[in-house]
Amino acid sequence: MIDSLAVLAVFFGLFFFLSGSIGLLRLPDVFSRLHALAKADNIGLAFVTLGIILLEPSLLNDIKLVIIWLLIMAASAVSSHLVARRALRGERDDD
Amino acid sequence: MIEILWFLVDSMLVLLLLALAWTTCSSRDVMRAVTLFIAMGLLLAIIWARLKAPDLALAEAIIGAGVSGALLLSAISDYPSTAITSHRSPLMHGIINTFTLALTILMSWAVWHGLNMSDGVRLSEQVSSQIPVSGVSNPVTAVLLNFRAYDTLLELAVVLTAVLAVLILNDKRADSAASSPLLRGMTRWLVPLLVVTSGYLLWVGAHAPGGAFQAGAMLAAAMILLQLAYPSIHRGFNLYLLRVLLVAGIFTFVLVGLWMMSANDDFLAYTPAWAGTLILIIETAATISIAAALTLAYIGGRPTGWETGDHVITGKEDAG
Amino acid sequence: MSNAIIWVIMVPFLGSLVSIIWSRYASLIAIISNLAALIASTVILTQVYQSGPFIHELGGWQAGLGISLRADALSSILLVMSMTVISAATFYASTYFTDAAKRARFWPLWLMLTVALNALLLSGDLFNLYVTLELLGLSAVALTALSDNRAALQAAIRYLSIGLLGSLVFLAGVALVYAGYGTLDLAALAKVVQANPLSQVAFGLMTAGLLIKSALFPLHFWLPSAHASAPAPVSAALSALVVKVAVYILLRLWIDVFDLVLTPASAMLLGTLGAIAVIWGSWQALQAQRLKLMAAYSTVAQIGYLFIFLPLIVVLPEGTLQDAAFTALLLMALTHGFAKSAFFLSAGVIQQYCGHDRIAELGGTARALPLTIFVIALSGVALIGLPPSGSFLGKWYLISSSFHAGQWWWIPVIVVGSILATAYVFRILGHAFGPGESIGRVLNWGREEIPALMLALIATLILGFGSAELWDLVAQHGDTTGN
Amino acid sequence: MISTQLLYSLAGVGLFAIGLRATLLHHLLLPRLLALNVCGAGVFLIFIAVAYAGIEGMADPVPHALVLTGIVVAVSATAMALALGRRLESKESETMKSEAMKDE
Repeated sequence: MIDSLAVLAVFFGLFFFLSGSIGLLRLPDVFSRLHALAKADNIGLAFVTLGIILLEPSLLNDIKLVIIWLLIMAASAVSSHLVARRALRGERDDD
Repeated sequence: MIEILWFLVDSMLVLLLLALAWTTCSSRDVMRAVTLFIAMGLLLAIIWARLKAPDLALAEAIIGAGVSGALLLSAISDYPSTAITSHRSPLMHGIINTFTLALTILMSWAVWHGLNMSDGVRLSEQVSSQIPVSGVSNPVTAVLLNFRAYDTLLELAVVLTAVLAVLILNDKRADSAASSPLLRGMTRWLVPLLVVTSGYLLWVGAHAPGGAFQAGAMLAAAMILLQLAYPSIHRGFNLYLLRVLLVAGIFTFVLVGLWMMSANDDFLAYTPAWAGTLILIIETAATISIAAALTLAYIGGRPTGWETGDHVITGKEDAG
Repeated sequence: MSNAIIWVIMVPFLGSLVSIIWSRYASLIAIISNLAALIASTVILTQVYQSGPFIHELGGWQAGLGISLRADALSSILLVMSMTVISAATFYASTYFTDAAKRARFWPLWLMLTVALNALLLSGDLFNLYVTLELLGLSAVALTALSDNRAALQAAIRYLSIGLLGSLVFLAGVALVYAGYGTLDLAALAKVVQANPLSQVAFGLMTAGLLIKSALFPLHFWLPSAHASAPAPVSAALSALVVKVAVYILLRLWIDVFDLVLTPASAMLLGTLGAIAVIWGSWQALQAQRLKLMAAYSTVAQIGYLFIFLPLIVVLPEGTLQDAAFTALLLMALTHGFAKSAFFLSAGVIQQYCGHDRIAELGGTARALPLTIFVIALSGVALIGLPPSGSFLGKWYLISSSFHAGQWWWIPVIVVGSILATAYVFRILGHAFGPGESIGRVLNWGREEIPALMLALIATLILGFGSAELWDLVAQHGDTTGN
Repeated sequence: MISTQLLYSLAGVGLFAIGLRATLLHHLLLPRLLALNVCGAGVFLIFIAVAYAGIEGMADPVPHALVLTGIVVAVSATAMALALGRRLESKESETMKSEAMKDE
């Protein structure tokens, strides 16, 4: 039961990654691409992490997984911000 | 069934890797090529993990993709043009293509032959039989800092030489504009975390994946992050200390080697009872040197006052 | 006693580290550590001469698991040559760089180059060879870039990327060897290697990588610009030593390790390329407008001679005849090493005295710098191969080996090469003895001219008259296979 | 197991060839440097593929150590090449400026 839940969660997460990647390739400008990617990073990774936590019995490893997820969230937030800022300034420069 | 699944995963990784390598090498824009190269580094890290080389996966993620990515990205701004064109004539193009294709076939044939003729054991049994007396239980660390420590010593010399060249050639890059407050905010709590992680990697290298190179590169990553968030932070560095730290790792290594030669006849022949401690001492010193070296390499040249650092006193004497 | 093998590497190493910290005393540190290393290298040579080859197992681990350093006749002779040339160039360099900051930049890298040369000559492990090759390449490039002008930087970048490519191709060969044979130790490999596709491809890759580094025609294109634009003491080391140690590893691999894989046909191909290099390099040297560029092209030619020996050594029966060819090869390499470094140091003296090194404008230098022009003439004698220089004997045995091996076609190449060499040497001397002004600064002749003179005298007199000892050494301990 | 080794080492050969081809084709510093790094990654992959000993087995640690050394050497060489390129670039812009001055 728990196994199948875990597999389901991982697949759900992968679905977000897939749509995020499609968004990255298909969307027209930097900002909407960033939006798509951030969704994939945050929610997709959350579900994948959840799935692995369900499979992994050791509490220590569970904590590590959550920390990894939190770190990636923080990094992706900051880097999205930097990319967006750069893109915004770049557009201004072109004007 | 499980074999087929693995084979599918492996083929996907391999195809993705080759595709990334190809696009990196045939991209027409430098920025794009560098980005793809960094992505290739991350993919390689995954492949190292898949091939049961976790030490390498760590090193590749931090050094291969991280530090060299940072070096390359900051170098792009040094060049006026970012377009990539090949100046080779179509005939030369054809010759190069034929040559590399022929070489690929020859090498593939040799690899196939080699894997079939080998016993598959190679040096792994010799290593595992000597692990108990090497002073550490992580076999990669045992090879790096005990069995083949001399290679590692010369490798540190290579790093030092490269950094000396960087310091000789250029002044450091002009400070960039003030950074985003969000970045500064994150840096403030990420840098201590990175420093702690680096210490952990150094310590854990004795019995699990990790070691001096990963730890040193992680420390350097922390410094690079600081530099990005606070562009003028290097002004606070004590340059003389930095110079000493740069050399300290290798110096310790050589001295330990010579000391052990006086005790046990052979250079770097550790007394087994002390081996663990000696390795940890060498690794700690090496971590600091590598961090100093990679940070200086990232800065891209000598900080103001680097060469006059120890002449400052002389200058004052002259003036007085 | 076998600790000398460690000291010869670690003394310059420590010197380099210390000279980074105490850059004010760097010249002194460099001179002391190079002299100490020179003494250590002669200790090694004496030991090999008295009791034969020996090894030092680093870390006390048996070769295979660990890395071993090996000293035998070939490596210890080259080691002494390398340390002699380095020491002479060190004395010269201590006055060459007038700017204190530049001197402080020079010494750590120079000592690193010494470390790399010595480590490479003594290494007995394939991967360790790769690391030392990289150390050698990076320190050589950094030293070339010290000239800090556009031409030197362009040459340095080319030198670096070619060098990196060469070592990667070499490393690819090492990877294949490890895949097939599971060992990196040269002696262990020599015992198990067989003639099969893997060995051939791996051997081919390693050879190709090293040929790039040893600048065999047509892979020589990077050499002239790099050697001509580097500072004079650096050029001396690059031309006399750095190129030569790549040839040394090639010989080691060909003769000691992969002798079963090396076919007469491939040896013949390399010999032919060597012959082309002799003619082409000498011809370019004759055309060169600048003294250092001429010397660099002459290096391309002289490296060519070394490769002509290869098809002869492969064909000749083991014993006296093969030993003779081998000794002659060594003699040529040594003579060229000493003569070319003497030449580059003298070129440096002339360049600093006249402010340029254009051959056509050298008039009057013979009156102003008689000793330096004498040194150039002496090293010219060695480059041409006139008696009593070492290369006279070398070429003599090259010709007689060609007869014994039934490969007479090398003889015209040697004759034409020698004639061209005569032409380019006399072209310089002709201009130097011509009329012209002789105004310039006063020389510190003790430190500027004497080192070159010593090197030139070794090339012309000591190697010529002392070749009998060399002969004994190679005959006794030359067969290094499996030691 | 041998098929995994073979797959990855052939990929290593492929990577080496891609890098080699691009090294020979390009003459600009940065692309050439990237190509050399790709080339090196190919050699490293051959080493590590050879060391692999199946999901259960312990991989041969020697190539792991060698490749770790190789990665560090590669990044040092990259840093040095970039510094050389930067110096040359600044020299060239200097000469361009001084030539422009002369023209005026």
